[in-house]
This record gives sequence, C-alpha cells and structure tokens, in this order.
Amino acid sequence: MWKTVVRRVLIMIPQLFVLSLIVFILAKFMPGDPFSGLITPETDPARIEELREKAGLNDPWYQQYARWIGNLVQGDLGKSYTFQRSVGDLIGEKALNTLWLSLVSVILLYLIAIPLGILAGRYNNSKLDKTIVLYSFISYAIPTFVLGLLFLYLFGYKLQWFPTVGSVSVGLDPGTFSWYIDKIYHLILPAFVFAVLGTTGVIQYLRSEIIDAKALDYVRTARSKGIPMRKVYSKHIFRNSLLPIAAFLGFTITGLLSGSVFIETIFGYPGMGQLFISSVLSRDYSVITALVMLFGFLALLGSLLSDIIMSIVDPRIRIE
Amino acid sequence: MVSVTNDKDSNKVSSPPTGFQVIFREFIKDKLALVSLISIVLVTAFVFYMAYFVIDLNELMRVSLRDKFAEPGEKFILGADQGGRDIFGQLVVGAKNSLEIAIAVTVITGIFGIVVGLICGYFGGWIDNVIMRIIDFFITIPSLMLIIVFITVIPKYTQWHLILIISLFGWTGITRLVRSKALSESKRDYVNASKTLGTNDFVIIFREIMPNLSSILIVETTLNFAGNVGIETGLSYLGFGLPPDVPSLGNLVAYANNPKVLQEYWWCWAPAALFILIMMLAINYVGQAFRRAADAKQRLG
Amino acid sequence: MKTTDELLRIKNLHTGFRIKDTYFDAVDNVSLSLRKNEILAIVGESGCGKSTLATSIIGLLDRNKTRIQGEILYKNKNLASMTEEELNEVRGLDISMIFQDPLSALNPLMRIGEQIEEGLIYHTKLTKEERKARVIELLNQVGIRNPERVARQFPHQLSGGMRQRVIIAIAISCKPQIIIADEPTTALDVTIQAQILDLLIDLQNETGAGIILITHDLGVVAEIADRVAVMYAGEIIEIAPVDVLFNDPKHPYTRSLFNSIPQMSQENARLNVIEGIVPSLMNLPREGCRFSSRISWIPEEAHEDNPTLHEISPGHFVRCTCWKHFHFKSDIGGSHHVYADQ
Amino acid sequence: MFMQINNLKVHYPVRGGFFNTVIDHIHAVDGISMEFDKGKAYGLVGESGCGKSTTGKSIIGLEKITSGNIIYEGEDVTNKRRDRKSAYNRDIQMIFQDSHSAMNPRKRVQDILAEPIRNFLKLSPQEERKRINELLAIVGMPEDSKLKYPHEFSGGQKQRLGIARAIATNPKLIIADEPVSALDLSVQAQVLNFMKDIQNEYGLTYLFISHDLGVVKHMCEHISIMYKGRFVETGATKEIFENPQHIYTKRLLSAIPEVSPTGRNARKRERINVETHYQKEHSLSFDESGRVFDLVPVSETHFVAASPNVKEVI
Amino acid sequence: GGGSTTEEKPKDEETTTETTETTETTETETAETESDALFDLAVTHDGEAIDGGMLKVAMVKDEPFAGIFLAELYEDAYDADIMAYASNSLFEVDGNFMITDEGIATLEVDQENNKVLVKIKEGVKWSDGNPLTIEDVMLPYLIIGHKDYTGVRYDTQFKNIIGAEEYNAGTADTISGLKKIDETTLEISFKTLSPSIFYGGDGLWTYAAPVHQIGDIPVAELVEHDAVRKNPVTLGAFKFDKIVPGESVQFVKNEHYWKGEPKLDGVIVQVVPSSSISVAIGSGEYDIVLSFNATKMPEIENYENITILGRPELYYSYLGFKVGKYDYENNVNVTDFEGSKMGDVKLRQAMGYALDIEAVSEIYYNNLRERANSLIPPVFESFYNGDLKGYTYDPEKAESILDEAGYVDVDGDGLREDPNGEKLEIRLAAMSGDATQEDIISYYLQNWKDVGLNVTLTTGRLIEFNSFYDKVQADDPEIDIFMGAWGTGTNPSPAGLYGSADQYNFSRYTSDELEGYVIGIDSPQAFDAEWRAEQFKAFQEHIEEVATTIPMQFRYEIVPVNKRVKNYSIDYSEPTELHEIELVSENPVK
Ligand SMILES: Nc1ncnc2c1ncn2[C@@H]1O[C@H](COP(=O)(O)OP(=O)(O)OP(=O)(O)O)[C@@H](O)[C@H]1O
Ligand SMILES: Nc1ncnc2c1ncn2[C@@H]1O[C@H](COP(=O)(O)OP(=O)(O)OP(=O)(O)O)[C@@H](O)[C@H]1O
Ligand SMILES: [Mg+2]
Ligand SMILES: [Mg+2]
Ligand code: NI
Repeated sequence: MWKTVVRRVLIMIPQLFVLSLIVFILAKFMPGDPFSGLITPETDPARIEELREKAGLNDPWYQQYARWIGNLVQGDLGKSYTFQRSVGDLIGEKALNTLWLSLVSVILLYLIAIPLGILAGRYNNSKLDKTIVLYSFISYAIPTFVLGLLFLYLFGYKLQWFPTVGSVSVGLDPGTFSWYIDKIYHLILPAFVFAVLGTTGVIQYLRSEIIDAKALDYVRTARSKGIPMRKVYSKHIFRNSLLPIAAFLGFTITGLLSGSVFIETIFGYPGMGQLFISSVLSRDYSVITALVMLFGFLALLGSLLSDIIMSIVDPRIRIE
Repeated sequence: MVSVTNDKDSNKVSSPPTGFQVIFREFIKDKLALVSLISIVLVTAFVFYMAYFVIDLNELMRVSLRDKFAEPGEKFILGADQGGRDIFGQLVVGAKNSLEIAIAVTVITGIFGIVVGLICGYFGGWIDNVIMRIIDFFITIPSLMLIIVFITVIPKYTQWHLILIISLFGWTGITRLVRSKALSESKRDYVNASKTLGTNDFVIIFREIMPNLSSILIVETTLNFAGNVGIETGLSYLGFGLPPDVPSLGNLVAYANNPKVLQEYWWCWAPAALFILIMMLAINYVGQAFRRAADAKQRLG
Repeated sequence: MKTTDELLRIKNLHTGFRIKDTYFDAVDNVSLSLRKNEILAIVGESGCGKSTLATSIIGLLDRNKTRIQGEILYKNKNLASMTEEELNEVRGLDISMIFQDPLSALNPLMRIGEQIEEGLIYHTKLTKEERKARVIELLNQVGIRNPERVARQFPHQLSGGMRQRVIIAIAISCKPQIIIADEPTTALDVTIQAQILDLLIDLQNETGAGIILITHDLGVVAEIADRVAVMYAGEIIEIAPVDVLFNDPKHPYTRSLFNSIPQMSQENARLNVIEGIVPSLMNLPREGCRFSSRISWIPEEAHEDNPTLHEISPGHFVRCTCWKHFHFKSDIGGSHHVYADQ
Repeated sequence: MFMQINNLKVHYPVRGGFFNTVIDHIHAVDGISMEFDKGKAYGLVGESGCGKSTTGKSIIGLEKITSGNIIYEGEDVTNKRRDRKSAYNRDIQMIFQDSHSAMNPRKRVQDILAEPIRNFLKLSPQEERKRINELLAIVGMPEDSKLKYPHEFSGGQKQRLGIARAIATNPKLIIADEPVSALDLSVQAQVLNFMKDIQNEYGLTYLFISHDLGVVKHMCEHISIMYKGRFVETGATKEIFENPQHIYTKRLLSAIPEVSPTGRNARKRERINVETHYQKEHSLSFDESGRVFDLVPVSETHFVAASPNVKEVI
Repeated sequence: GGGSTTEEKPKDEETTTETTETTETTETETAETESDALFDLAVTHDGEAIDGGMLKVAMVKDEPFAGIFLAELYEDAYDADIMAYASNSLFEVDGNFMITDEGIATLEVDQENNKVLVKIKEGVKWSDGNPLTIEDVMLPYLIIGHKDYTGVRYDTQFKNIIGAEEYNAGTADTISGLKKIDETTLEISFKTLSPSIFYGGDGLWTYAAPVHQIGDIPVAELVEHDAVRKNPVTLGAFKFDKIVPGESVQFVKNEHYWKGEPKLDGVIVQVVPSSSISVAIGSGEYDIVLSFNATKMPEIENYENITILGRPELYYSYLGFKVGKYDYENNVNVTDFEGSKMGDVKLRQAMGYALDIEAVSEIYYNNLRERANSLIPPVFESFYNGDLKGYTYDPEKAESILDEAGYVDVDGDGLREDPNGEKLEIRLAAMSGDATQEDIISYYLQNWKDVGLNVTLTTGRLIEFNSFYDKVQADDPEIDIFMGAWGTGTNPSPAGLYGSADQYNFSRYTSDELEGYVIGIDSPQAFDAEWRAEQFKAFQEHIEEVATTIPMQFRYEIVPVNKRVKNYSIDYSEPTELHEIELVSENPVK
C-alpha cells in the first residue's frame, strides 16, 4: 500500500506545479498590487514605486515566478505584504483555526448525519424516513449564508449562547485546558452550521446504500443464519455502508475546507477562508497563491487519505 | 381458459421502459414532484416574461432615497431595499439572472461534459488517460478560490464572464459521471454488436450509447442545475458575483448580513432566500423523480 | 436406507407479491412435504415460483410486499405465522439455506471464519475456542484444503467453487434438519458443479438432513434427487420419486421439458419445443389448467376445470388429466417454420 | 475450407507496479489454430474464463490480436478485420450470449435489423423494408414486431431477432457466443432448432461457443476443448465423446450430469476416479508452467495436446 | 436593548430635518455648530468609579489586523489604533495639532540654521522599567533610514534630514544630521524647514524606540520579530500583555507610565466584523467602539446603554476631473483643458451642482456626513474657508450652465451631446465599499442622468481600493472623472496632492497660481501663521473656481461608548488621558 501512497505523492507534484503556475499568473493579472493600498497624502509615491521595485513586482512575471517557486521549494512561502510577515507563519496560525473548525464540523456532521442516514435507510418509506429526507433536501437547498446568518443572529446575538467573534478569547494562555475549551466554544456555532449543511450528502448516500444493502445477497445469507435483525443491521448492513463514508472522510474534510470561505466570512472566524478573501481584496499575492496552493495540497492529501482509509478498511483493496 | 398471448398489445406501439412514459408515471405517482415541476416551469416562464417584457431595468434600479427600506404595501408589494428600489422587481429580475446563469452553466458544462465523457468512456486508451488526469487535477484544485481570483482578474466583467468562469470549473463532475457510465455501456453487447455490424464509432457514441444514458443525464443535469442556482448567490454574497447594477438574488440575500435588516427589514432578504430554497427544493424533487424513473431500484412501490 | 419421517409439511401455501396494491400469487396453493434424509428437487422454468417457495419457508421475503397464506409446518409450528424473532430461532439452526450466487452471497468485508461462526454464536453455547474449532471442522467437512488459512481470508480471495463450499459450510454449521438449496450450482462450471453435488450428497448421508434442491437443470435432478416436484406457473404440476418421473413423466409439461434436452435427443434430431412463453406473474391464468394455452393441440375439454393433483401411482401425483391426451406435436406434423410463439 | 486461423494469440496487458506499467500479460488466447469449412458447425467448449469469448471476439475484430493470423478466402485479413465496413466484416457475424443486452433498448426492431443492412448493403428504403420483412419471416416473427422495442420480447424471441440481425448480410460464418445459456430449456430448444434450420437452408458455418457440452454435441460436427487459452483436444464430435484422449476432456465429460437417475452411484464413483486420476496425472498432462502442450494428431481429424516425450497420454 | 426600531423617536427626526434645512440654506459654519449639538465629544458619565477593571474596546474590521506594533514599521491604521493604548508620542499637541511643550519631549526650532533640538524629560521609563534615553529617540531615524527598511516612511520628507540619503545608501554608518548633545538632548539638522515642523512634519519623527530591546535586532528582521509582534516595550499608559494574532490584544496597566499609574487594570481590544458590531454594542459587549461606520448609525442610535461621541474627521471626499496627464519622464503634471473631455469648467461645475449629496448625507449617513464646501475640513479652523459656497445641489442651475456651455441634447435621446454634437459619455471611476456605497453611486449616476449627462462606471462596476488608485494614478484613459477621498492627517497642507510635480494630483490640474499657493503654504514665509492661513483660503477658493476637484463630503467620526466609561474624550484639543479612564460598574451596561 505504501507504494500506492508514494506514487500518489509523486503524481501530486506535477499537479501542484500546474496549479502554482495558474494561480501565480492569475494573481499577477489582478489589477492593483499591495502597494497601491499604501496611498495616503503623507506617503511618497516615489517611495511606493521604490518599494515595488525592491519587491520585484516590476520584473516580468516569469522571473517573479521562478523566484517564488524557488523559494517555495525551499519551504519559503514568501512574505505577506499586508501583514509584513512570513506567509508560512501567517497561514500556520489561521490554518490551525480552519483545521479546528473543519475537524469539529466533521465530527458534528457525522454525529448528525450517520444516525439520520441509518434511521432513514432502515425504516425507509416510513414517516421518519420522509421527514429525514425532507430535512436533507432542505439542508441542501438552503444557501450556506442564509442558514449561517440566521443561526448567528439567533444563537449568537439573540440568545447569546455562543460568542460571535474571534476564535478564542484573549487573555487565556495558549495550550491550557481552558484555552482549548474556549476555542471549541468559539467554533461550535460555525461548525454546527457547517455540519448541518454538509449532512445532505452523507444522509442520502447512507440511506440509499442501506436500502440497497437490504436486498443484497450476503444480507440474505446473514438473515438465513438466524441472527437477530439488529445484528444483521449492525454487522452487515451498517458496517458495509459506513465504510465508504469513512473513506470519504478525506474528501469531506477538503470539501469543508473550501466551504470555510463562506462560513468564516459569515462568522468572522479568523481562518484561512477569511484570510483568503481579505488577501484578495488587499491584493496580497503571496498569501493568495500560498493559500490556493495549500488548499490544493490539502485536497490532494484528502483524496490520498481517502484512498488510504479505503484500502485499510476494504479487504478487497487491501489484499490484492 | 385464458389466453397467454398478448395479442391485444402487440399492435400497440410502445417505447422502452426507460423512456418518457416511466418518467411520466413517476411524476403521476409523486405529486410533490409534479407540483414542483409545474411550479418550476411556471415560475421560470413568469420570471423571464416579466424580466424581459414588463420590467424596465433602469426604472427598477432607480434609487429613490425617500423609499429607503419602505415596508411592503401598496407602493411596493414586497417593500423596498436600502436604495428604495422595489424588492419584488429585483426578485424577479434577480431570479431571472440566477436562472439564466444556472441554465447557461448547466448547458455549457452539460454539453462539454457529455461529449468529453462519452469520448473518454468509449475510446478509453490515452485520450481517456489524458483527460482523466486533467479531471483529477480539476477536482483537487480549490475551485471556489480560483473562481474568486478569476473574477477579480477580469477587467470588464459581465454576467457572461461569470458563466464562463463557473463553467470552467464545473464540467468535471458530469464528465466523470458520463465517462463511467459510457465505459460500462460500451462493454455491453449491443455496442459490440454495432461494431461487428459495421457501424462507425461516432455513430455508436452519439446514436447508440448516448440515448441510453439519457435518463442519467437528465437526472444529473437537473441536480446540477439546482446546484448552479446556488453558486451565483454564494458568489454574490461574498461580493464576487454579478455587477452591482444587475439585480441578483445573492445581493438581496446578502442584506441579511446586517442584523438590523435581518430582523427588521426582513422583506429585503427573506423573499430571495425563500425563493432560492423553494426553487432548489423543487428542482431537487424533480431530479429525484427523474432519478427514480431512471433507476428501477428506487422507484416508488 | 431412507426413513419416512416427515420434517416439513407445506399446506396450501400461497405467496403473493404486491404489485400496484394487488397481491399476485407467485406460489399458488402449493402443498408439499419433506422427509428426513431426502433430497426433494423442485424444477421448473424461470419465474415459475421456485425461489419464492423456498424463501417463503424460511421467511426471508419482505413482509411489507408479500403476503403468505397457508401453513408451513415444522415441528408442529407454523413458520408462516411466526414473528421475525421466532423465525430466527429456526433459521440457521433447524432450517438453513444455500444461495445461487456464491460471488455475492458472502459479505465481502468479513473474514470467512467470522461468517461461518456467526450462526454458531446465536444458536449454540459453544465457547469462542470451540467455535473456532468448529469452523475449521466445517471447512474440512466441505472439502477445503487448508481451513486455517481460508478461515482468515476474505471472500474475494477464494474461487467460485470454494465460496460455494463456504456457503454450504455456513448452512450446515448448526447441523440443521432442513437445507434449502436454491440453484446452488447454476453459476458454476460443470466440473465444480459435480463436486458440489457430490459434497451435498455426502453431507446428507452424514447428517441425515432433508434437502430441498431448487434447480432448472434436469441433469442435476437426475444426479442427486430422491423426489422431484415440477412447478409450472406457481403450481406443482407433477411430483414423483425421481426414477418414476424420469422414466415415466406424465404431465405434458414435464414430458415436453424432457424432450427439449439436447443431450437426450438423437443426434441431429429436432428438439421438442413448447409453444408460447411462461406467462408473467400478473398474466398468470388463474383458472383452469394453466398449461393449456401452450399445448394447443390438446382439446380444451381434456383439461379439468379445477385441476388438482391426482395420485396416479404411489407417490406420483399429476395435476389435471390432460396428460392422458398428450402426444408430441411433431407427431401431428407441421413445417419447421411453425414454432412461432406469438 | 474458406477460413483459417493460425496460432492466434490474444494477450491482455496487466498493469501494476510502481509506475503502473505493464508487468505481465494475461494469455487469454495463447496460440490456437482452427479451420472452417462451409456449412459446418464448430464447437468451442471449456470452463469459464478459458478464453472462448476472446477467441470469438478476436476473430470478428472486437479484440486486438497479439499475434497469429487469419486467412479468409485466401487473403490475410488479420489486420483488416478492424476496418468496419470491409467485406470480411460483412461475412462474419456474431450472436451474443445475452440477447437482451445485445440490442439497444432504445431502438425499434426495424432499426436494429436495418443497422447491418444500411452499413453493408446499399439498398433503397423500399428494398430495405422488404429485406427486414424477409428477415422477420425467416426467423418466424410477425411483421408487426418491427415497431416494437426489444424489451417487449421474450428471451427466445430476442435471441431470434439477434439471429435475424446476424444473417441480414448473408454472412458466411456466424460466431455464436453462448447463444442459449441464458435461456430456459424449452426456449433453448426453440433457438437451437432454429439455428440448425437456417444453417441447413443457407449453408452457414457456425463457431458455436458454449460451456454446455450437451448443446455443443447436439449442434456441432467438430469440437475443440479449450483450457487456459489453448486447445487440449480437438476433433469430430464423435471422436471427442467416444474416444476422449486428454485427461482434462475426460474429466469434463465425466462431470456432465446425465439425464437419468439410473446408475448415478456408478457415475459418481467414476467421477471420483477420474478426478483422482486427473489430480495425479495433472503434472504429466501439462508442462512445468501448467501450460497446455501442443496438439499432436490422434487421427486425421482428432488432435490432442500431449507432451512431445509422452506418446500415449493415458 | 437591541430590539428597538428606527422610527420610534420623533425627536431624532426633528433634528434630522433641521439639519437638512440648515445645510441646504446656510454655510457650513452652521453645520459645524450643529454638529457640536449632535454629538458629545466626551462622556459625562458620573458614578462611583470601581477599582481597576478591564476596558473592552471593539475595533470594527472585517479582516484580521496586521499586528505590527512599532510606530516606525506599521502600515495599517488599525495597528496604530491598537498601539495607541500602549504608546505615547514624544510630543503633545494642541487643538491645532501644533506641538506643545507638555509632552515627554520638547521641540526647539532654529529656523535660521534649519536645526531643531529635541529635549526629553528625565525619569520617563519604558514599560519594562528601563529609562528612556536619548538613544531611544535617535533609534527610529536609524531604523527608517536603514537600507533594509521596507516601509513607506523613508520618503522625501525623511530625506530632508541631512545625511539620511548617505546612510540609506550605505555610504555612512549613521545619519550625520543627528547629533546627541547630551543625555537628554538631540540636535537634528534639516536641509530646509517649513511650518510643518511644528506639526511633526519635514522629517521629524515623534516616537521613540527602545534601544535596549530592539537596538540589536537587524532592521530586516525587525518586522517579524517578537519584540514587535508579541511583546513590544512601550511608553504608554498600558503595556501589551497577550495577543491573539489578528484578533485581539490584551493590555495591562503600565505602572511606569510617566503621567501616573493608570486607573484601569487593563484594556482588551478586539476585532469585530462590521456585521455584528451593532448588536454587540446593544448587548453591552464593548465599552468603546473604534472605526464604527457612520452608515450604521441608525442601528445604534436608540440604544440606551451607550453615549455616542462624535467629532469631525480629518477627511474630505471629492469628485475629481481628469484634465491632463502626468508626465512620468519629467515628473510633472501636464494640464490640457482643450484636449480633455472634462476640460470645460462649465461642464465640471454643472456636474457638481447636479449631485444631490445633501440627500445622500441625510438618508445614508444620517447627516454624519455633510456637504463639503472646500478642500480643508472645518476642524482646521484657522485654515478652513467657511465663505465658500461650494457646489450645493441645484439641478436647474446645472442644466442652465450646461445649456449655456453648449451641452445640449441634439438627437433627442434625453442625453446631452457635447458642444460639437458628439455623443458624450463620461466614465466615472468609483471605489467599492459596502452595499450602501453601491446604492449611493447609482444614485449619483442617476442625478447626472436627470440633468441629461450620461455617466457610466469605468469597468462596469465599482473598483476595489487598490486597483482604483492604480488606475487613477496611471491616468487610465477609461477614467474621465473619479470619486476619491483624502484623510488629511493633522497637517492639511495641499503639498503632495495639488503640486505640479505631485503624482497624487490626480486631476492633473496645475497652474502658476495654484502652484504659488501650494508652495507658499509650506514656505518659510509661512511661519507667519496669518499669512499661511490666507494662502490656505486662497487655495480653496482657487480650486472652487476651476472646479477640477469638487469637494463632496466631510464626515464625522462616531465612537459609541458604553455608559460605564468615565473620563473618555475624543476632543482633538482635549484628548483622553488614557490613565484617567475609569469604569463605574463591573460589567458594561446592557
Ligand atoms: N420481490 C418480488 N416482487 C414482485 N414479483 C416478484 C418478486 N420476486 C419474484 N417475483 C415474481 O414471482 C415469480 C416467481 O419468481 P421466482 O423468483 O420464485 O421464480 P424462480 O422459479 O425462482 O425463477 P428463476 O429460475 O429465474 O430463479 C416471477 O414471475 C417473478 O417475476
Ligand atoms: N479486456 C480484458 N482485459 C484483461 N483481461 C481480460 C479481458 N477480457 C477477458 N480477459 C481475461 O481473459 C480470460 C479469457 O476470458 P474470456 O471472456 O474469453 O473467457 P470465456 O471462456 O469466454 O469465459 P466465460 O465462459 O465466463 O464467458 C479471462 O481470464 C479473463 O479474465
Ligand atoms: Mg430462482
Ligand atoms: Mg465468455
Ligand atoms: Ni390440463
């Protein structure tokens, strides 16, 4: 299996390379640059031009690209113009928040979706099933930001159950228990919205998988052994239907990552999505490119993760 | 004694079981899907008619400061927004724009995806390999982000740019699906039969295989369509959607960003939000009905 | 050698499927009995209700979509009216089933050993080690060479024949009284089929279980059955001990069937053909002789109005009396273009 | 003899390893030779996966031939087969196992039948219609079936339509890949009878692929037994059945259930004997790699695979 | 309580309408007094102050803050706002932003010799307890002038310090113009001096940097160094305690604060997205809200738990007309009235009269913005020319001016053609902002359409900040007119914005007369305050006449303050003493 992993990783390299080229060129084509934002009556346009020259923004794009990719290979993502610090550090901070968010979302998502999917599949065509299906349709149809805003308003502002800004309260020491609790407290609301929106796929998949599984031959075999229905469900139907879901974990996480652009914007949650939008607005090229690359990389990693999980959980792949 | 021969139907001209009859039957059985379908058609017709023949866009988008956040009432059926512009009119035109984008994106990605998918699935080999690698690439790139970057790059940006950009990133899903279906379809013996009977590859692809995928294609396009309705609104919400002078559902819903508007001037955002919700639900229901029609296993008992 | 203890008695069984709110009987008024140590074969064309009959016994049909009427008596209890829980006491322990497709009948994600063991957990009081030992024993019994290894393997690692053996091992794990085998060899090559059939015979000799063997292959029937029931359109139209049936089939359907076997025919001779097609479930003729429309040359009066099974010799039952009028169609002439079955 | 197949090989690449390169080949068909005479039926028998279908498909041009050649009417057509509209393609036709999937469910019978006519015969619409009616008459189907779709027919009827389509261009050779295995006994009988009839009437040659020896025996004058892509034995039907030479053939024959309950215990014993014999002799009958030996003649028409060293296999 | 509605209080409505009337009829002076009535400059909350307490400050911002807490390096105004709690300028200023003698340091200007003396008080300590030294005063110059320095502050003004350029080029080890006289005195030599020196201009730096902490850190590494990002040592009332990067900062009191120990225990500054701020204010989550957008005024005006402070901002927005191009070869603005679409002064004036800025101010900004009549905000009382009429909304006048100037509709499409009868399409570049901004720009376009002018948006949409200035500065041919804004800072001098060599003179209008004023204002002669004020007024008048830049709006800055806060003021002349701020209850008033 590790061979496949290595191969996949090798395939990732050209993919990331193409991605880097595309995003770099695009970023260069964006009108304006980070220095045009520095304009005030006190700043000297000549100085701005000088800085631009110093930053190499006046070089042809391919030279800039070569420089950038050269640094990138050495692990240097460049420097954010707006934040005046290494992109690596900057993103590192935000990435942690986004990963936390995705992680809690995934957990909530599975906590909500799996029982619902199982219930709908097991009792299909019942009232319960119909309700769950309706729920899943609605959660699919409702635009992210509408639900997000409603929840924010209701639970954040009106009921004040959850904080509405930031990722953690200031004044707590990072790493302490209360800091962790506070962090989770801050991301429960966005994570919940995120999770609710993501449930549709899992519910529908599980449901149809279970309905299909009920008619499968091996389930019939299991039933003919005279084991209780409960066991048939848990050991044969659910287990087999849940495996692909487990394997989708990687994809789910990357899906959530890209959805973070919305969620973080709505909830003012300081993660990579929010950073991306603000970098686009401030034309912070190095951050934009780094973020796109990172997301691409994470997506690749996600699919790799899925493959690995799949090959672990499915003996048909594990044992060739 | 009862005759087993089915003489009486043998003269009747019928169609294959996956055809429109089944779809029709499925809709008759599922009233919700039927209602959804009818409403989609009516709403779309209404919206397009109103937007193209009745509503004067200039007049609609005219800022009228004194009507800022006017309540629903006689002057404005659904009230007015911050600029004192009629919400109802914007809803109609916005819906038209969203639908137009969704339809255009669906058609573009649909046609492209189907053609490429069929070719890959049928021929296999290196064409398939190359295109699958490209698709793998597309699947892993963060498309929302690239769409946003693209939109900021385009200097003079219109609805059509938006459509093309979204399409650029939207064709892979359908291509993959069509490819896998075409692949399994190409393994069926009727394709082999056609080959041995001297039929040209492209004729096989488009005249033999494609019609057999039609049901799955319909399902997929419908569901895609529902998804595409959402894309524009999402981008508009983030501020990367339609140009500001173009009414848009996303811009309307984005009013909810302001808690005060969310609470007090609900007529600004709620109709658009509801419209999106109901539209997507309806399309989804229709899609599900199509899916059941296409897949006997899921058919309603 | 064989006793006549009755294991199972089916009385007037009707199994109907719901199609658009009406139930259509796929098994229509079937009465049968199975004795100890006996292999009862059920033959018939595709769709005549063989599998439905088998699954009715063990209660594996979807209760929401089927209707079972009549009695299936096992140890004086009516299986047809049992709840799911009660049935679970019987399934696997007293009655077990072997399915047709060895490829899909095993859970792809579970080790072979576990799948065999599963029934033992619920039906026996064996300890874990004892169960493990029993699994190995069972695998040995079905002729698998290195059972320890196979027990740890997954289904996809085994060949079709091996998988079918595993399925048989599952079926016999709790030493059931009755084994229902629904086309256990149809998916297999002839050589493997022969091995599996031999295995079944050997097992039966060992355990003395009653086997209901469903097949459409008369060769298989001839090879292992003790008694044969021929089904047509949901009904049993003839039932007899195997040598009686093969030497002296009575019902026109049975006889036509025998005459359409290529192997039986003289070289280069024409095979017999039965007109028409097996009617679908919804179009089944529910009155009169169901086969009448497919033997147009037997006059209508020859059929009974309400055909019943007649015992024409000990243990040999035939439905309807039209068999007395039967003669081969080719005997009455007709050009070779007249097999139009429209 | 109008067609000859020499040392046909079809190898499928197996990909794997680190760079997903070709690491091995499946020798689906591994060097077989056949000759076809006009008006005769040739049977091809063997267990599942032995390469029967691949043989058929490669002859008709659906599979790429790795090596070997096909001589058709004196001409080497090995590489011309894949030219869709060639005369070869017109003259060789195929009947598929699953008559259901072999017909496009979305096309009416008339379009299905018209396909080869349009591709190979330049007929006017009237002539085309006439030909379709003719074909339907040949296979004994009423004219109005033209307007129906495949799913409206029973399995046997569909198989007949498949035959009608295969004979539309007046082919010389029809490759029938398990044409009856999906059918019930009585329907199978219809189709087999019918195939025999048109063979006699039009002087067709059949390559009849089946794993059912009974059917092959009934249909064919000549039988080849295949194992792992190679022939273990080939000869006239009588010779194969009455004088099987190869241990594999014997085993196969002994496994066929007889349609008579009498003597079944004896048959079982016999089977077990053959099986033990087979296991014992296995190494002798195949070379070190388990490959079937080359054929050696037993009689003029009867060949058996045997080690060059061992003259008499049994 | 957050559940109030807008229309509840007739009182406010009265004030609103009143304002409109006054702004429409009278000069801005009235508006100014009016504004004093509108908002308090300082809170007047009484009550027993509690001991200590944390002040919670919200900073409205939709992105993370950059977090560069060093005066020499930061570039984002938000960083400055945060830093304000911890840092202290060397100099104090009066209501006119002139440096006084009250601060840590005093300034002595030697006009003759272009030299200044900076003298620091003794006994002032950094937040870590180390004493402030004169080297600390010199360090910022060495940072800014350093060749590795990448900020904007190394500019023409800075080069005014003698030896700065040599130091920057690396040819000198230090700046020769800096001379340590004694342990508390620094002498700085300049190439020239202007009145700006009294406002902290001409290259003078008004902050000190802690040598003992950052003196040894290479300049190139400084900006990412923890000393700047995580634990800056400062001179202010509070010191940095904990920082959640981009989100929030917690300060604790600085016992060493030179003005005395602060009364609060500390301050928390937190970034709050614009969408949630109003509700957060209502629920009493914050004591003070910075960068509150005036368009959100209606959302908070009925809250009982806050006092809304307001002051005029050092800011004006304007409508610019492109009447020339910048010659980058010769670094000079080239005015070309004839060759420009907007060359006709009548057209420009008419466009000014056509804009209903008054209505926009009222409806969208609740009069927190007002019609500007000049290019100097009225806060600068002595420079502001209150006599100017400005281009108040008068569509009839606009139409008659256009008719007069020959811009008439000849083809009957309702839109005016230019005097040659050619179609006239004026392309407006405008910056994007919130949803309101879009409505407002649409409204302006509509205003112009109403007088028959066809004005369309460059690129078809509002242009994002960075690209906007890029395009405007590059004289993009797609731009005929543009709407910009300048924050004037505390020195409203037109230098840099209206001079003949200034790239930021975006309208590209320059003339001898204008250049005279621009140079005059910052000339040595201008040390005569009265003369300088006259030059200012003449400059404003001249621009009004040529109408190449039409002032649009002045604005108010709003600071909602919770009622528990005591001793807080935003008065420019009497600013808050941070160490004096107190709270009257443990928790904010809800
Ligand atoms: N779940 C079901 N719902 C409706 N009809 C069914 C169902 N299962 C079987 N039938 C119908 O009942 C009839 C009997 O089916 P059954 O499977 O018992 O036939 P069979 O004799 O086992 O055929 P085969 O040899 O093909 O397995 C057929 O007409 C079939 O179409
Ligand atoms: N496209 C392919 N790629 C790789 N291997 C193939 C392919 N097609 C067939 N094979 C392999 O070639 C061998 C021969 O297959 P073929 O279908 O010819 O067997 P068959 O004798 O027709 O079997 P059956 O009786 O099951 O139809 C098998 O081992 C099969 O797995
Ligand atoms: Mg069956
Ligand atoms: Mg085959
Ligand atoms: Ni009868």
